[in-house]
Amino acid sequence: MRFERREHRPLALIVLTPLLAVAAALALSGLLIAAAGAPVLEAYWRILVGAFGSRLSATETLTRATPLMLTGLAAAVAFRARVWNIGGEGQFYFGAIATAAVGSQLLAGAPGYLSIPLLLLSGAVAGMVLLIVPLWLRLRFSVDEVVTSLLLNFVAVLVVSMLIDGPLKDPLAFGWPQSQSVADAAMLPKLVARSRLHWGFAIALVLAFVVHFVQSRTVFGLKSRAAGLSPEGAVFAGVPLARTLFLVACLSGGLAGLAGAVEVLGVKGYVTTDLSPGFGYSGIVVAMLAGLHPLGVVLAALFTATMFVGADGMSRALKIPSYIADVTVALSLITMLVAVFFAQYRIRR
Amino acid sequence: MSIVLDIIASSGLWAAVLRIATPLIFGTLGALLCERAGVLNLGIEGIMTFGAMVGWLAVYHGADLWTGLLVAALAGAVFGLLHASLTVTLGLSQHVSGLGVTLFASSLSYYLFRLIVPLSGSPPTIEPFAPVNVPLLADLPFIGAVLSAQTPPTYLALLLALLLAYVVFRTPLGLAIRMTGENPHAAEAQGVNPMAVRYGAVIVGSALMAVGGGFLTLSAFNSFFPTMIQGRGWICIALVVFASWRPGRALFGALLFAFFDAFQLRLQTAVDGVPYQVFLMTPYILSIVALCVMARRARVPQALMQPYRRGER
Amino acid sequence: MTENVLEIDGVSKSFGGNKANDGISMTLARGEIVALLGENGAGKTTLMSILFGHYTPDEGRIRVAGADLPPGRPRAAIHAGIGMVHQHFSLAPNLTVLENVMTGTEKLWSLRSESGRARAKLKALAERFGLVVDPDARLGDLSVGEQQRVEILKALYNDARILILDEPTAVLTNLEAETLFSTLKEMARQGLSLIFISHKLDEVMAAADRVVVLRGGKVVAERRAAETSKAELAELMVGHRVARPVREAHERGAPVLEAASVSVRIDGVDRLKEVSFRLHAGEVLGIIGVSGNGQAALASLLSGTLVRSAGDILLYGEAIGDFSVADTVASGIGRIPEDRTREGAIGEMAVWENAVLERIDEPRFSRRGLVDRRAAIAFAETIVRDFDVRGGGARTRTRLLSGGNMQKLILGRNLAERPRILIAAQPARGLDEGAVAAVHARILEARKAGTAVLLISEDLDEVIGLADRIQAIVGGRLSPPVSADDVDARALGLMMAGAWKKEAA
Amino acid sequence: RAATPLKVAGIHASPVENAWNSCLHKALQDAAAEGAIEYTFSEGISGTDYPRAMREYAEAGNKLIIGEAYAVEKEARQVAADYPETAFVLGSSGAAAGDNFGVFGTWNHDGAYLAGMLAGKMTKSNVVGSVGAMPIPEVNMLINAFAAGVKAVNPEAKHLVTFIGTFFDPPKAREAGLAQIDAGADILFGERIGTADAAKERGIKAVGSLIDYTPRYPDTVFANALWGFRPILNAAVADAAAGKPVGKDYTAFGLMKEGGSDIAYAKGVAPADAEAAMEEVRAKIKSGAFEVPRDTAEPK
Ligand SMILES: Nc1ncnc2c1ncn2[C@@H]1O[C@H](COP(=O)(O)OP(=O)(O)OP(=O)(O)O)[C@@H](O)[C@H]1O
Ligand SMILES: Nc1ncnc2c1ncn2[C@@H]1O[C@H](COP(=O)(O)OP(=O)(O)OP(=O)(O)O)[C@@H](O)[C@H]1O
Ligand SMILES: [Mg+2]
Ligand SMILES: [Mg+2]
Repeated sequence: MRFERREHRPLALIVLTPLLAVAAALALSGLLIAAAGAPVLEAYWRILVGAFGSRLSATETLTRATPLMLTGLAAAVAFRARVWNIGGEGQFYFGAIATAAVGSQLLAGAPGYLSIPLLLLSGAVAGMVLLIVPLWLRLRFSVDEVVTSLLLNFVAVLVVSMLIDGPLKDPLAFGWPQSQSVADAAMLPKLVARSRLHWGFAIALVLAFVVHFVQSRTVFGLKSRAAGLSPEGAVFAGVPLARTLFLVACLSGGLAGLAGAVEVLGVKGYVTTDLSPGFGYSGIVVAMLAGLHPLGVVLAALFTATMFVGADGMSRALKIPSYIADVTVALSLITMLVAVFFAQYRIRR
Repeated sequence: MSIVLDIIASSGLWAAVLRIATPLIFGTLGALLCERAGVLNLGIEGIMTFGAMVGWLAVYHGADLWTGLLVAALAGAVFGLLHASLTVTLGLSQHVSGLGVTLFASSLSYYLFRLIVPLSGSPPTIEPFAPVNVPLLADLPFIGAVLSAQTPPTYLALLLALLLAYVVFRTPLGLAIRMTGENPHAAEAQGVNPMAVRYGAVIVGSALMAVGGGFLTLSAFNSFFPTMIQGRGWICIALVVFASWRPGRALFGALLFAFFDAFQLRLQTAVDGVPYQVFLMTPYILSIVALCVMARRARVPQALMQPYRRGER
Repeated sequence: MTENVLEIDGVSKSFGGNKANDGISMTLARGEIVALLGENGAGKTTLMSILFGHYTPDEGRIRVAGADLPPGRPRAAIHAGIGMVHQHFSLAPNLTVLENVMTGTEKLWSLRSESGRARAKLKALAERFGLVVDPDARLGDLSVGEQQRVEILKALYNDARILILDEPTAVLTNLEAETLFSTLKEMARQGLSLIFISHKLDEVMAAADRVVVLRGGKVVAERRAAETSKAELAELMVGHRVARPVREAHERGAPVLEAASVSVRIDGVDRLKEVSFRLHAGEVLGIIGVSGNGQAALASLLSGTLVRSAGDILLYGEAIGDFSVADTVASGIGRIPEDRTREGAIGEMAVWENAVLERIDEPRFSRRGLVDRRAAIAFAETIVRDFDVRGGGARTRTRLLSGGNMQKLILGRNLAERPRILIAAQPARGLDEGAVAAVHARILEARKAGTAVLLISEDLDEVIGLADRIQAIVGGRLSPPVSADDVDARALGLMMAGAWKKEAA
Repeated sequence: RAATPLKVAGIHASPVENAWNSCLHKALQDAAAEGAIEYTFSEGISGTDYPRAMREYAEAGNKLIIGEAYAVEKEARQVAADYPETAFVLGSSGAAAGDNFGVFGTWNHDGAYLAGMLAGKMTKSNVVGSVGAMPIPEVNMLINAFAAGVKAVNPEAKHLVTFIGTFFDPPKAREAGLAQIDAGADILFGERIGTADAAKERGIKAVGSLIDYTPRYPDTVFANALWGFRPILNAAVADAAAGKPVGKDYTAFGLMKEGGSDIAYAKGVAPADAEAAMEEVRAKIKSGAFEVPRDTAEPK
């Protein structure tokens, strides 16, 4: 058995494969739901209701999709230039802690129109810094960045843990390791009142279009793709390799850092070491599901958030172990990856 | 200073080093085997979790301890099969597939555990492996005291490191594995089936990872707790790099990391000051440094993370 | 000839809609050397890959010594005594020579590698065929020629009776190629049968007993080498008469590019030492040299990707400082890199993107950082039309073009701009006879139009055919120029060996 | 009593294996078994998802929501403000808010002090040790109380403290315990599960915390600083069922004085005079005549 790349993809295939993937994932998690003694069909209905059935669930789904969109964009931007940034999680935390630090120390008294942009920027910069390190190691020592950026995730979380246990510790948190809060004025306004949905969602959406535009229409987009696809070819064509990859790293790390900043300013107000349930890692999967296309990232993030929020709500409605939510998401990610593959390849004997 | 020397001179420290290192040795050897064949297996954290859960569950339901480890290994092999299908047959991106396997294996182990063992009160226990005395070794002065605190899986881990080093560097199979990791096209041109080698390496490697997880519930402790792997799998990924893909150095790396941990636990009772996070960071930073020093010599398996598809150019 | 050791019978194979092999039948006798000839993309490598089991044929059978060979299994091919030296070497740079050779030769599950015995066998083979290499050297540390020896040893080690060599000389110097062919003839004398693929008709005429010509996936002709000619083979390959264009006498212009005692030092190694030359408008200056003597460094220096450590460069009579890729493009220097797939074009990008990438910052292709796609695509379409790039349009992925067409694209994007200077490194390497003729014609056209061409090549026939004056590069030093009309291949061979140095001393 | 049992939801940030969560979980399960409440729960809920779980349970008609606010103090209060009809009673380091957001702390330090009194008399090496997760206030208070109990009866005794830096790593807690034994400790106070396994392996005695570990380690754990969540739960359920505001601090219901926490110990393990002295203090605590010092500073 062999696989052969399809040069032409029929529309039916593009529409059908993702649907089949979702169906397969639901069928598999249906087995597990049945094993818990719950009614499977009702569970499917509950997943839908849990994700979109009410104002609460719909806004929650969008809220949870927000950081995924940003970390997904971060991965997509980097991967397109063949910068294998697996460090989104660490960059997320760096962005978050920088935001909390600047927001609680330097800009505590500033008005929102001033502090919000500055805080978003500081989050992005912190994310950049953490990706520039592995990129520099790659350019200087030709060390593969997959492993270094992965390892820096753990270093980053430990640094955050050290900071919120030390200089940034909130004295009002009764000794709990958590950072001081940013001022209320610096929090992102809500998009929908009495919900958690905040302006970060709109920011992420706009950025997806911006990234799409940058990649498809600008000279930088062209050069970064060239640098990623073939460093030698790019250098020969006069693309400044180090500078281009550096900018890609800034964009990618910046987006992941921004995800952290937005999560702090939109939802939490402060940082703990459990701020992210793996947003950085999920972002990578989201980006791959999207075929690295920035607008696809929006859809993939919404899909991932829908599956999680829906299945999580379902677990509560049907009183089955809440871990089913993660299982369902994992299954749908795996089946979706397989589906994307079969949309691109055909089987030959 | 004398406190530090006292700690280092105590056999208790070195006994702890071996115990802490054991799951890391299994995990690192497993990851190393996968990577030598050219497959990065980030599924390790989830595979270790599943191994810890299912191994314990088997023993809880009456199997003996060795059967428990075997069950863990088989479950690990199944997840290895999944990872291999995704990355070898389909050639999907290895890091994405690995992250997917980790998410799947860990959440599935929590879910199944909760279905099978509903909780009330403290989690149920099994009777774990007990330390054994190996006749001649136990009589050695310092080493005897260190070894007699160890359970059989620790001896297994040490032997496995030697065995893997032998297989990788001294047997035709090992050469086929290395060639597959360096250049699968060349392996195929020599009549080695790189797909089969990758499948085998990922399946066996994943089984070893799961045994590492099983050690945690069958020897290091006697119950399963969700989330109890606590990043040990990621440390193994770092250790493989630190070890420059050599089993002997992997053993050394795991022991070194365990030494930091055991030392830190002892130093805390004697002095305070350094935040514990610094100790936890050490293995990651050391791995990055090791990578920078080695990269010039380019000993990374050249086909690592590159899918191999027959007949594609 | 005696019995056939190999029979290929009606083999077909298609990729997508593209029929790479179409009902091919051929035979090989014991002790025979057959040359397989054909344009780029004719299906030669595909056929050999089927023979060796890398690909499974859609139709057809292969028999070795009368027995059917199971399809799609390299292992079976090796057992049947087939050995293959691949077009792109299949070796592992991080392993030793011995390890590269031994892989797969022992029972996979045996408890020990018999490396002692293997070393002895390798040594015996190396002596028997004159293929000496250090078994314990790390493969990545060997030269290209040595690596090829390892590839051949690998096949012989498996007791190959039939040896397939896919473009074995593409990366070798003339001297290395000669040595190789004498080794191959010795092997044939000892009873091995050989198939080799080559685009170099001289080699084919000199080494082969029989020639099989493929075109469009079909066998179009079979000839005994003794009964054919280079011209006939070229015509059979391409389907019409081909003749390499001839250089016409022509007045040269003023000097446009001069180097005075230029040195390049990288990581403490002198790649170029006090190199001097003077390039005139309307002439072709050929730089010949054996691989590893600094040709690549010279090309990179003049293409703007290397920096000199000493010496002066005068461009249009003016001294210039450091010299980036953007500067070269802006000052009218066209560049053809020696490796078209690594440097010349980016396979995964569209043809139009490759056409404009080096000029993307010019206002006609971009404004305020935004790409003007329409202008870029129009530019690419002109190149495709004017330079006869076949196999796709401006939006095709460049990887899908054949080597010859990719080279035409690279030539086109440089020559369409009427450059004042053209730096051409190995412009015809790996191309089939038809493509070579096309490339040469373009270069001579540019010369006629007044372009100064620096031709860096290892192919002496090419240099003699195109260059007005010739200099040799040896150990990073450049010989004084000689007029192409005064020398023959033998004299050039001496130059490349450094004979001029003794005269100078 | 209401005819239909009150609908109560538990939201556990950790898996319910975690001793603290298991206290809540067990109390809620028991109450449900007795028919006092109807109980449903979610576990392993990350900080990001916690507020949603609160809202979903509130919208699903649960009247009382039990859980922990530590990682989401701010948001939890926001949720409560958005759902005034639902009562929220959460473990928290902060203050109660409004009518429907009540809090409770985990104060089982009385039992720890009493266990310390036994341990202080039992130690032969004059070294005891405590293994905790992280130096957070409630853990500090507990360990400090144990140390104070030891000191009260044996001023010479040395007290070792190790934090393992995580809530979920029993094998590591065991290693920390072994390290303390290597450093001379012969009685271990295990704030974290795993500590007693070290004691068991080396044949020394250990003290448990929160729940009764004696059945799990019969010959090892001789005393436990119990914390009963049931009194807090009962009070909260009563308030919620009666429609009374729950916006208050329920910590006191967990105190020994109120019958919430206590010491459970195996008689005859400690010397008889030690037991007698301890019982005397125990009675004084219950009567309010003695108050165990509450010290939340990081123990030394
Ligand atoms: N794996 C593949 N997938 C798709 N197409 C292929 C593949 N291999 C070969 N082809 C196509 O089949 C045709 C024959 O290719 P092949 O490599 O056999 O040519 P060749 O005669 O060896 O050419 P060259 O002289 O350039 O080496 C070409 O059109 C090529 O693009
Ligand atoms: N990075 C390096 N460090 C040290 N020596 C080098 C390095 N790169 C090349 N060399 C050596 O410098 C010499 C000149 O190399 P260069 O590549 O310029 O020659 P070349 O004739 O163009 O080679 P080729 O035709 O094979 O590309 C060779 O002996 C080569 O082995
Ligand atoms: Mg070919
Ligand atoms: Mg050269």
